[in-house]
Amino acid sequence: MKSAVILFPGINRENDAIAALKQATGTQPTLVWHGETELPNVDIIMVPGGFSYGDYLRCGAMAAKSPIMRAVAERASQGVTILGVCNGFQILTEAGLLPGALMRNASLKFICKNTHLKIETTTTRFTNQYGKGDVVDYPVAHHDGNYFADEDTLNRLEGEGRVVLRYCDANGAVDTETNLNGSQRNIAGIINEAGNVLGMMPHPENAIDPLHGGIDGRGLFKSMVEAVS
Amino acid sequence: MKARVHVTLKNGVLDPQGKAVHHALQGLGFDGVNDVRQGKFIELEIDGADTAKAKAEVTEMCEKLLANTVIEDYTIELA
Amino acid sequence: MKARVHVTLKNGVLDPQGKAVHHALQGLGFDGVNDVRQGKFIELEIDGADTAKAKAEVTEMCEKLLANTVIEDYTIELA
Amino acid sequence: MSTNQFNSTPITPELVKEHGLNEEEYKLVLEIMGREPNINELGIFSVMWSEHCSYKSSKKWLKTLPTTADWVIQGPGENAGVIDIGDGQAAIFKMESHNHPSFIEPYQGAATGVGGIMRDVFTMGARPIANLNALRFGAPEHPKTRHLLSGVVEGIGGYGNCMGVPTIGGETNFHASYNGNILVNAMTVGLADTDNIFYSAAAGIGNPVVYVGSKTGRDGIHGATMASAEFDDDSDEKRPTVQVGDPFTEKLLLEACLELMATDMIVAIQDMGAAGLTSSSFEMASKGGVGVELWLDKVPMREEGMTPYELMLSESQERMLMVLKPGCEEAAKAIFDKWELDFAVIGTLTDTKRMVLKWHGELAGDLPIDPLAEASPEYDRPWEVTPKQDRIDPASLSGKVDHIDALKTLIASPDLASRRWIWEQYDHLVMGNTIVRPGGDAGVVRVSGTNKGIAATTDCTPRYVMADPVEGGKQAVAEAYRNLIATGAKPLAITDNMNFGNPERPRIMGQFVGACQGIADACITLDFPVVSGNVSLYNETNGEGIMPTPAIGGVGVISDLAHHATIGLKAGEGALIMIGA
Ligand SMILES: Nc1ncnc2c1ncn2[C@@H]1O[C@H](COP(=O)(O)OP(=O)(O)O)[C@@H](O)[C@H]1O
Repeated sequence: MKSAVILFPGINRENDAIAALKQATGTQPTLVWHGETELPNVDIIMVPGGFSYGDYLRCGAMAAKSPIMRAVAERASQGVTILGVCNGFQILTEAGLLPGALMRNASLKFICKNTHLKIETTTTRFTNQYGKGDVVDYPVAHHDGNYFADEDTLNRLEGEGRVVLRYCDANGAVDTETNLNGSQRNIAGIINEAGNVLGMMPHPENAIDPLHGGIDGRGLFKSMVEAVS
Repeated sequence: MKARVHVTLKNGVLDPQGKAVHHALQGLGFDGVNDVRQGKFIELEIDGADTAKAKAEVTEMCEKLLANTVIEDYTIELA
Repeated sequence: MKARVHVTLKNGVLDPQGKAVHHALQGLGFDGVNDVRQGKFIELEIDGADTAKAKAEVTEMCEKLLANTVIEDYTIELA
Repeated sequence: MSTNQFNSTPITPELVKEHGLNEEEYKLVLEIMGREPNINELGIFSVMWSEHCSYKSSKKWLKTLPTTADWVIQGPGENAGVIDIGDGQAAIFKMESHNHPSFIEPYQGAATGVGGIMRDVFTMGARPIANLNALRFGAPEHPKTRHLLSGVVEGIGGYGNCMGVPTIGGETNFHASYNGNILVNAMTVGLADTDNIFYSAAAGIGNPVVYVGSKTGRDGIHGATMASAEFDDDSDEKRPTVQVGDPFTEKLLLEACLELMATDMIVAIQDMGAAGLTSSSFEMASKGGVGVELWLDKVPMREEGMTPYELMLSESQERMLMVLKPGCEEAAKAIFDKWELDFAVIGTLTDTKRMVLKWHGELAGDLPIDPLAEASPEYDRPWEVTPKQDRIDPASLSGKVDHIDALKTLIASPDLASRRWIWEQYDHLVMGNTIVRPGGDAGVVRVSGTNKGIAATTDCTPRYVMADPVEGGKQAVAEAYRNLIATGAKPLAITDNMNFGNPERPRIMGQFVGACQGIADACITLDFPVVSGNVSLYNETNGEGIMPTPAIGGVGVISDLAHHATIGLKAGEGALIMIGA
């Protein structure tokens, strides 16, 4: 099982991503520099969190134009499993691999804390280890996680079962109270039409060790491994 | 030549920053404000004197990078 | 009435955003760009029709909230 | 020195005064120079002998602090302190203030404070693994407090979050004495291998002096020092005194420096912090006992028309000065090119023990190094013992207080209320090693790939120090010590940030002296040495000093994380026991 982690200038959760992938796949992921034009042959590609290009202009905007992103788009079209977390999610939307955009949190503040998430579908490559409706606990750490898409897009995402994770409370209640950053319909993570690209704001890679205070994030990585083996 | 680019959120796109500014203005006692929208203003200093060419080039910059046309509109002025 | 406010960094103040955008434009092959500065553009919808009064009020909003006058300048247009 | 453009500005008594030098000091300048300085040289004396750089009021007392222990690798005097944490690894840490800039512009002031302290730590070869911050604001109801608090917190988060370093703790107090003078003290803890620590002493005559990082602008050149005719042409527009931080560039600088440090090319390295190129070049040269020739026109510049004076005094952020081994320039440059950062050879080491400044081949200044760096004025300022306060007789307090009401009042008071609002704005989880999050006694991060933890805390109770500086100083150290043991850590060493009022007042100086005595006592008793620190004086509000605030940053090690402790009560387990006096 081979995986790769893409490194843009300003990314800072690459080691967290590597630790999680290594734990799940049993092998050391390859780190790929943004200036490269080729990707190694891998089963899983992860675009990690951080502040690519300082989050200047728009989060993820500049990274989305990096040479390596053309290669990532090509792999996406070939059906390779791709996970974008936090800044990675922003980069994937800016690159057009996922619909919508991530705007400034409604509170306008950076938010770092654990949050409950509802697993909305278990038929994806990313959630097959969870039960439908399961509530998991991952941390978030972002300033711009407020998911926006127009009504048509939202309806399509819902209709096609592409909303994978929503912000909720410990009992799974999804409402404005539990909407931590103002996202449309509490959306925390979505997949593309083909189901091989997931973008999400929360950090499953920071919930993989009992010392993190919980290991709910392991299931997401294990799901990817199951799906591609 | 100078190009002035305004990037604003499309109508119908929620503007958390504008909303917060609006709220803060009300908090400061400015009651007569009905709406606030916040956008970006980018000034570029570019080579050449051919306005048409510059316009085309800046348009391309907007499409490729400066604006996210999923949620944003842009306008270009040259001077 | 509509007020259009431009908030820009004062001359000499480092503009990390502008710098990064400039760099990214070069990376995309736009070689003719010599400088990029990024500012804010705020549109306000305000009550009343008295331009002088509106101008005074928006100036106060800028001083109090919209601009950080330690590092930023602002300009106001009314329409 | 021959006559040239730099001699055209007359050095008037007013100009000398505007540069913050008193008559005595200027006499010393003339003695050292053996002639009248030119404007560039005057500017250099001014910053080198400023309180900030020279510690002229505090030196005498700082020398009394205990700084050694078996595990201390480097005590005060370098960019940061270094302690051995076993297994060939070292913790490198320091705390530093950015009080005044944060009051003027809270976001940028606090942000650049965080940027500065992180540079101090990674200059020594350490990757920063934890940040903390000790904050003091005015009364909660003061009209400026909210604005300052939210700006400072956003600024700290804005910089630290972008750097990808978790902010794991700190402290926050409110008191009217800080109304016009808030305190923003930032601390960084880094991790390095003991055999790959970098120091600032320049060595190797003929070795290249290299500038890396961001370009130099007119940031932070002190307004008052600029009031000569020559620099007065274009209004203040030209010289903002507020520095804007660029954490993205600093993140690149961090990665590039660590990459270069993994090779064998660096002889010495120093960050350009306060007083920028001046203090970094003088310190490196002075420590190494060498001379330097700087070619100022080679310095990467952000703006047109910059002068040698401005280049030497600029406080532009995200810059470093290094001495490389000869012949390494190209290989080193390749690393900085990869990270898209400026790299320029701007000088060479000489055997003259003098700082020679060149501007397009012309001589722009020529100063002896040691007298400026080492023979700076040192004052034994008069001080008064703080009078003991009367004991309050409990019987004299009126009325009966309901315990529950009292508890509610306490819990809701700004000094005790939850700080969640603050630390949730800081990324305290990035790096995946945060074991104890903010909100407890000390933050704990795992040493990556091991089962070891580093615990860190900042502590001070200013009202204790106000009432009794000696006991208050002791108490701050003891509290840091206790907070570390409460997580299961063995406390190892501290950094300090001495925030006081005007040392020219004997009463304030007495607070400083008392606090130093108390800190020294506690550190000796606890075997808990001071390995780095920072002094911030002249913190005043309307002519009244702030409460004396010697913030203590403590660091300890947990040898096995399986045995760390947290503050939360565990449901259904055990009994509550109170120990101690
Ligand atoms: N500025 C800050 N940054 C990060 N954490 C903070 C900050 N202020 C307070 N905290 C955290 O909140 C908790 C309580 O803070 P405080 O009451 O000020 O400190 P203490 O308990 O040491 O007196 C501590 O765990 C501390 O780490």
